[in-house]
Amino acid sequence: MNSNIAIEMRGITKRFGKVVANDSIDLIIKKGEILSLLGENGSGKTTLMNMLAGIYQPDEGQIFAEGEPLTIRSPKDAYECGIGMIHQHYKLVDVFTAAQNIVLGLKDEKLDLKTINSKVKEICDRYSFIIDPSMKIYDMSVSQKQTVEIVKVLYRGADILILDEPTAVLTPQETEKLFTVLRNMRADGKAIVIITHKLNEVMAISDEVAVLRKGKYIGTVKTCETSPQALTDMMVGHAVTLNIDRPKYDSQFPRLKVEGLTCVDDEGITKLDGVTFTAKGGEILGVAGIAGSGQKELLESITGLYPIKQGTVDFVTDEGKEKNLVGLTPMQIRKTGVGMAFVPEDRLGMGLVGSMGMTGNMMLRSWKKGKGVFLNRKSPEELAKKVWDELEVVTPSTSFPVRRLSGGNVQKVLVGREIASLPKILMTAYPVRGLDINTSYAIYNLLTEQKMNGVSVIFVGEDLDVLLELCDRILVLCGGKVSGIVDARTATKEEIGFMMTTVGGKEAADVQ
Amino acid sequence: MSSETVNIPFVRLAKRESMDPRKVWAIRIGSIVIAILLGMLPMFITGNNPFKAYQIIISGALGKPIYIKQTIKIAIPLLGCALAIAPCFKMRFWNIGAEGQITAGAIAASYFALNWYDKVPSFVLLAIMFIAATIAGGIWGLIPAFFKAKWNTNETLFTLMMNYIIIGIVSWLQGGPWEGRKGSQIIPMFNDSARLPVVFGIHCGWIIVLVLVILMHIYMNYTKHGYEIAVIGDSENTARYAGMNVGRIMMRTMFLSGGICGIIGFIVVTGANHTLYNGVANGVGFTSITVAWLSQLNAFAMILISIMLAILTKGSNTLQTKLKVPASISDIVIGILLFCMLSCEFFINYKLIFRPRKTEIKEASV
Amino acid sequence: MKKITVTLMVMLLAIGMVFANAQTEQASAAALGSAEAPLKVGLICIGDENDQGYTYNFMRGQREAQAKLEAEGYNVEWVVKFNTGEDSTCSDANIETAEEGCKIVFNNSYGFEPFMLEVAKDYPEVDFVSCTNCVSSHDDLPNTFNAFANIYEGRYVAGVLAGMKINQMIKEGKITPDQALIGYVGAFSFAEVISGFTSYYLGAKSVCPSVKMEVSFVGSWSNATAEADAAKTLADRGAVIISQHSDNTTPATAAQAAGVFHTGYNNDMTGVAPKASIISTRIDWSIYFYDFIKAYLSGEKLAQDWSKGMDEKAVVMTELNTAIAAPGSAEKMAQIMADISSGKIQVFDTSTFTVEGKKLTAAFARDTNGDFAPDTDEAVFDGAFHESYFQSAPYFTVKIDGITWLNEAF
Amino acid sequence: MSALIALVVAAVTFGTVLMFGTLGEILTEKSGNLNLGVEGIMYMGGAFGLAGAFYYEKIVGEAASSGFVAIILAILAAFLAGAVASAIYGFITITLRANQNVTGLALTIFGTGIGQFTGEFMRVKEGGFVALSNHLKDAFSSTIFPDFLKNIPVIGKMLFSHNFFFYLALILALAMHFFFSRTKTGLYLRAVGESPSTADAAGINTTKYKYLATIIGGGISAIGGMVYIVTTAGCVWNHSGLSGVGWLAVALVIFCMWRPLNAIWGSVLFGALMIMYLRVRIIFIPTEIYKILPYVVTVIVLVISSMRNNKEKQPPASLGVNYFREER
Repeated sequence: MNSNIAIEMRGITKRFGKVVANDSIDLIIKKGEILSLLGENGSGKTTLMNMLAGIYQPDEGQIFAEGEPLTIRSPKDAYECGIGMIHQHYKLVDVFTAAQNIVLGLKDEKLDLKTINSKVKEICDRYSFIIDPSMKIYDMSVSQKQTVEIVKVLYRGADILILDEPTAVLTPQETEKLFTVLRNMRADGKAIVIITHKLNEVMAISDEVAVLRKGKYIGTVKTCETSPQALTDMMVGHAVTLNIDRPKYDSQFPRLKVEGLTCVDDEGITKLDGVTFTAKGGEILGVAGIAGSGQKELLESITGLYPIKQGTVDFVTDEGKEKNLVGLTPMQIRKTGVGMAFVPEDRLGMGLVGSMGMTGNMMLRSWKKGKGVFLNRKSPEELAKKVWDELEVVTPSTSFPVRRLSGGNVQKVLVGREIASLPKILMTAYPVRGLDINTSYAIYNLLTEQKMNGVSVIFVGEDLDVLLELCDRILVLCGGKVSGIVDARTATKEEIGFMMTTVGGKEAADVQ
Repeated sequence: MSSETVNIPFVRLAKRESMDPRKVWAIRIGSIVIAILLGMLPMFITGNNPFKAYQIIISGALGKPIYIKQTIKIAIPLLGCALAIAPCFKMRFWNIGAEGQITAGAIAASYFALNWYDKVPSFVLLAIMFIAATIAGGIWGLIPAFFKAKWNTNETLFTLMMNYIIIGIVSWLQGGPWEGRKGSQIIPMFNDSARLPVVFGIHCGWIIVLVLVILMHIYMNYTKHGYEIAVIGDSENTARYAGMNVGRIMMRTMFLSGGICGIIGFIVVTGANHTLYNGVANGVGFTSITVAWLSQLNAFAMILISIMLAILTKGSNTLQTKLKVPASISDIVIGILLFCMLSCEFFINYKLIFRPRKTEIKEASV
Repeated sequence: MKKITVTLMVMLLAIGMVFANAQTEQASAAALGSAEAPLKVGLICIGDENDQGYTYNFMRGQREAQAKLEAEGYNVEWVVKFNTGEDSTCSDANIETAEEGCKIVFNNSYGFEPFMLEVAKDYPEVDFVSCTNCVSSHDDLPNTFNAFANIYEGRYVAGVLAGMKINQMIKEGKITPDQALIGYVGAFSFAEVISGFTSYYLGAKSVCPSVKMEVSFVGSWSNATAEADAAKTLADRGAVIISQHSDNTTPATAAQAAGVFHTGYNNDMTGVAPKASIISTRIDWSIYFYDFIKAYLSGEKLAQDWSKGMDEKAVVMTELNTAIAAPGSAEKMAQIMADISSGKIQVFDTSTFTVEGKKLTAAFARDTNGDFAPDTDEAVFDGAFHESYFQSAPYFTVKIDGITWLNEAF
Repeated sequence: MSALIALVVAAVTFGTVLMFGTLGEILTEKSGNLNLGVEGIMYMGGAFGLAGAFYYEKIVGEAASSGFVAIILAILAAFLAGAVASAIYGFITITLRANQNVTGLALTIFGTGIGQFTGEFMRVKEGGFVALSNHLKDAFSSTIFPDFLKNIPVIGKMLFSHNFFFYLALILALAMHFFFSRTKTGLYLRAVGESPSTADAAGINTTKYKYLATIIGGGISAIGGMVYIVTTAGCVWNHSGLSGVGWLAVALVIFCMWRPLNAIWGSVLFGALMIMYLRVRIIFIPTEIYKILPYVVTVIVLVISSMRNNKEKQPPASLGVNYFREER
C-alpha cells in the first residue's frame, strides 16, 4: 500500500497574518486515485493545495514523496516533483497562443512548433480533448482555456494533478467531458485531487474524500463507503438541520419588475438573456445557478453598475407607481428615492473600502449627504458604533482598517451598513460565503427581519439547502437565462439542480 | 522533526500586517542616516573630507540669512508641487506630468505679465495671473485624465509626454512671439507690477504654499472630494458601487492637481525668475513626485522633505565653489537619499522570515 | 507628529551649530589684493571647459590674467561657477559669489544679464560685469558693466583666408566660381551673430567676388548635436568652407568628416580637425580681466561699456594651419591685420556690399526705449557702418546681399 | 531626393543614440518593469563610456591606442555603468518592491548626477577639457564598409555610410526581435511581463528574468549615451547634451509599441524630426514645433491604441506593477 502513496503532507500549518488558514493538516494523496478535497468556502482547501503547487510555503510541517521530505519553494519545484495545479483563475498569458502557454517555463524544450504540436496532439488523443495549439488565449472560451491548462500540466509530465473547482464555470456537458478525461487519467495511474464543495460531483468522480473544515483536517473516507449526508456532517460539523426560521409575510406586493433584461459584456458575450421576474416586498427571492450564470450581472445591472442592452427594470413605489431604472447611475437611482441596498460578492473589492475603518465605510452610503464641501463624520460615526454594538463586530475601534478584520466581521460591517440605509430592496450576493455557522445564522436572521419589515430581499446563494430553507421563492439561472422560478417551500434540491444545468429544468429532464 | 526543517529556505517574505509607529519612524530616520553616510562616498572618492563637505553643505544652505532665503526659495516649488501631486497619487493616478503643468501655468501667468502690466493695478494683475495659471495648469492636467477616464489610456506615459510638448511650446514662444531683443531667445523681464511682493525677504510664494499645505490637508481629510479620492484609490469598483462617477472625479482631481501645479508655475515666474523660459519647471515636477511619495502623501511631512532636498541642492552649490567638487554632487546625494528612503518602506511593509535555527520555530523580523 | 517635532529640533540644533561655527570673513585693514587680503573675483560661466570653445576661452583668459596679476604681486582669488543656467540659478550664483566676498563678478553669457541686474541692486559695493551684453551702460546702476571685443575684425581676417582657400580651389579646378559657397553655423539670428557672419562674408568677398554664404541657425549657444547637424547640412548643400558662431567644436569635426574646410571661433580647432580647420579667431579675455582688476585695485573704474579690438590684441587669431591654408595666407593675414589696426580697412565699408541691391545709407545702433529695435545713434557715416562704436555689444543686424538665411524663424 | 538622402543619413546618427536607449528600455519593459531612469542611465553610460576610452588612451598612449579596443572598452564601460544603475533600480523595485515610477525618477536624478559629476570631475582632474584624440575620434565615427559600397547611388549612402554603432544597434534590434519571437527565453520573458503570476506558476523564475532584463536593458540603454558622446558630441563630455534624450527614448518605446523592429525606423524618424528644421523648411511650422512632434505623435499613438483596444498592441500587461507571489 505504501508504494501507492504519491504525496504525503504532515502537520502543515499556514498563517496569513493572524488568520490561520491551515492548522496542522495531514493528507495523503494516492496514485491512480481521484481524491476530492471537500470543504466549505474558506475552509483552507486552496491554500493547502497552493503549498503543493509552490505558490505558498508552509509555516510549519513537511511534505513527503516516496518517504523523502520535499521542499517546494516555487511552482518550478512543484513541476519537478511531478505536481501540477490547475488554478481556479487560469494562469495563462492572454496574448500567447495555446502552444506558447503550454511550453511556458519548460527547461529543455526547443521552441519548435512542430514537435510541440505533435506532442500536444498525442496528449489530446490519449485523453480525448480538442485544442488548436495556434489559437490565442483571448479568443478562447472558458472551457477551452481550462483544456489548455490541463494539457499544460500533462505536457510537463505531471503525475499528480490538482484541480481547483474545475466545474464551477463549466456547463454540464463540459463537466461530463472533464470527468471522462479525469477517469482516463486515473486509469493511466495519475494521482488526481479535485477541490470542490459540490457533493454530487464528489460522489460521481472521486475514490476518496478528504474533508477540511475551518482550516482543520477532519478526515478521509472512501467515497463508496460514505453518503452525501455523512460528508455534509463532516463539512459543517453536524448534520444539516439548518432550521432557519421562515415566517411568512402576509401582505406581499410587487416591488421590482424586471422584464426581458439582456446584458452583453465588453467582449460581446451575452451575460443575461431576456431575464424576466418580479420581486415582491416581504419575501426573500433566492437566486440559484452555477457560478457565472449571470448572478453578478443581474444584481449589478439592477443597481445601475452594469450596462443594460435591452429590457426594463421598474421599481414600484409604495403608491404603486412604476419608476424605470434603466440607464440610471447608482447615484441617480439613489437620488430618485429608490431605496436599494446591495451587498456585493466582492466585499473588500466592491462593497467596502479596505483601508478605512468602520466609520469611513459607513460614509460610503452617506458621504454625499449634507450641504457644503465638508464630510459629515458625526452620523457615520454613530452608525458605526451602532453596527459595532448590535452586530457584535470584533474590531479594536471604529477607525481600525476593515481589511484587517476577519471575513465574518467584514460581512457584518457591510450588511449592517446596507440594512441601516432602510432599503426597500435588499440585494445580497453570497452573503455567508466564508463565514462560520454562527455568523451565517446571524445574517439569515437579519435578512428575515428585513423581509418581515416588508423589504424585498434578493438572495444570491450557492448552497441549495440554505436557499430552500431561507427563501420564499427561488429563481434559477442557467447560462444567463431564467430556467424557472419555484416555490422554495415545495421545491426539491434535485429539481433545482436540474434547472441549474438545463433551461426549463424538470420538463427538459423529463424528456431525456 | 529536526530533519524536516532542513529544507526550509533560509529566508522568505511575508506581508506585515502592522508595525509600531515608533518603529516605523525609527526605520525612516535610520534610512536617512544611512543615506547621509553613503553620500560621503563620492566625496571620499574625490579626495575630500566628507565631514567638512557636509559642514559646507549645511553652512552653504543655512549659514547666512540670505542663504536660508535661497534655500527656502528652492523648497517652495518642491513643496507646492508635491501637494499638487498628492491627491492624484492617493487616487492611484500616476501623474508624472507636474513638470508640464507647472510650465502651462507659467505660460498663462506670463502672458498677462507681459501684456497687461500697464493696464491694471498690480494686485489685480497678480490675481488675474494667478487665476490664469491655475486654469492653464488645470487644463494641461485634465487632458490626460480625460483620455484615462474615457479609454483608460495609460496616464503615466501620457502625462510624461505632455511635459515635453508644453516645454517645446515655451521654447517656441521664447524664440518667437514673446521674444525680447530679436534673436536673443530671451523673454523680457516682467515689469515690477507683475512680480510677487516680498515678505520677510522672500517672495510671498512661501505664504501661498503654506496656506496650500493646510488647505490640502483639510481637502484630503475632511471634505467629500477627499473622501471620494480615497475611495477610488482603494478600489475603483467600490467607488462605482457607492455611486461615484469615477471618470469625472478623476478629471476633477487632475484639474485640481494641474491647477496647483499651475499656481507653482505662477509663483516661479513671478516670484523667483521674473521671466519665462523653457526650463522654468527645472525638474521640480519630477523631484516633487519623490517628495510626495516619501511623505506618504502627508502634507506636513512634505514640508520637512522638501526642505531637506532644498538644503542639499543649495549646499552642494557652495560645495562646488569651495571644494572644486562639481555641483552635480547634489543630485547624487539626493539620489542616494531617495533610494534609501524608498528601500526602507520594504522593511515597514514586509517581514523577513528566517529559517528557524533548530527545531524551535520563531519569527525573526527586521 | 512627535517624531516630526523631534526631527525639527535636531535640524534646528544643526543649524545653530553651523551658525556658531560660521567664520565671518572680515576684511582686515590690509589693502585688497595684498598677500594678507586677497581680492576675490567671481566668474560665472554658462558651460565648462569641456566645451573647448566659449567657456574654455574665458577660462583661458582668466588664467592668463591671473598669471599677469600674480607676476605683478597681486593676490587675486577666483571663485568660478560652471554650468550655470540662464535663469534664477544665475541670480543665485551672483548672490553666492557676492556673499562669498567677491568684489567683482564676471558673467560670461549674454542671457545672464537680466538676472545679474536684479542682484546688482542689492550689492552696490560689488561690481557686476556682463560680457557680451548691452544694458549696463545705460541703466541707473553704477556698479554694472558691459564688455565685448571687436570680434568682427577677427572674423573678417578669417573670412579673407577662407576666400583665399576658395580661390585656390577654383584655381585647381576643384570647384567653379559659382560653387564658391560658405556655410555658417550660427547660434541665434541675433546682432552678435549677424555682425559676425557678415564681417566674415565681407572678408571672403574682398578676395573672392563670386562667393556666396548660407547661414543655418541652431537656436542654442551650445548644442553639440545641432551644431554638428547644421554643419553637415551646410556641407550637404555644397558649402566648401564652414565657419561658426557657436560654442562647440562639433562643426569643425563635422566639416572634416564631410571633407570640407573650416574656420573656428573661441579656440584653436586644428587640434580636433587638423584636416579641416584653417584658423580660428578668439577674444583674449585676459586683456579685459586684467584691465578691470588692475583698475579696481588702484581705486579707479573702467568705463561701464568696454570694447577693444585687434589693435589692442583683445581680438587675436590662432595659429595658422599652414598645411592646408592657401599659399600666401600668412603674409596676407599680417597685412590685413595691420590695416585693420591702423584703420585703413573698415570692415563694414558700405561700398563693399549692398542691401537689396542698394547701398546702405542709414542704420541705427542702439535701442533706448526698450522695444528692442534700435532707435538712436546713426551708425553709418564716413562711408562705413561703425560696429561696436556706440556700445561694446554688436548691433549690425542688416541682411546684406549674398548671404542666405536658411532658417530665419528665430 | 539628395536632400532626403542627406536627411536620412543625418537622422541615423542621432537615431542610433535613441535606438540603443529604446532597445534597452523595450527589454526592460518586456519584463514588466517601467524604468523611468533611462535618462539617468544614458548620462552614466555617456560619462563612463568616455572615461573608458579616455583612460585607455591615457594609459597606453595615443600612438599605441587601437580604435577597435577603444570601441570595445567604451561599450563595456558604458554597459557596466548602465547595468549597475539598473541593478540598483532592480533591487529596489524587484526585491524591495518599491514603486517603480518613483524609483525610476530617483534613478534619473541619481544617474544624471553621477554622469555629470564623473564628466566634470575628469575635467577637473585633468585640468582643461577631457577629449579623445583625433585618432580615436575617427575610429568612433568611421564607417565600416568599403567606399565602393558607399558610392552606389541612393542606397549606398543610405545603407552603408553610417558608423559602426548604427550597425551594432541594427543587429541588436534584429537579435531582440528574434529573441522575443523565436526563442524560449524570449517567450518566457514576455510571459513574465504579461502575467508574472502565470509565469511563476509555470515554473519560471520571475525574479531572475526581471533582474536580467532590467540589468541588460539598462546596459544597452547606457550604450546609447556613450554613442552620443563619442559621435555627435565630438568625443568630449557635454554637460547638458544628453538632457531629454532618455525621455525621448521612453517615448519611442511607446511609439514602437514595444517592438524592436519598429525601433529601427522609429528612431530614425525621431532623429529626423529633431534635425528637420535644419533641412526641410516649412514656413508655417516653427522650429521648436518640429522638436515636439515626436511627443505629439507618441501621445496620438498611445490614445489610438487605447481606443482600439487591440489585444496585440498594448503595453506588457503587468507594466509598472510589482509582483509578490503571496499577495492575497
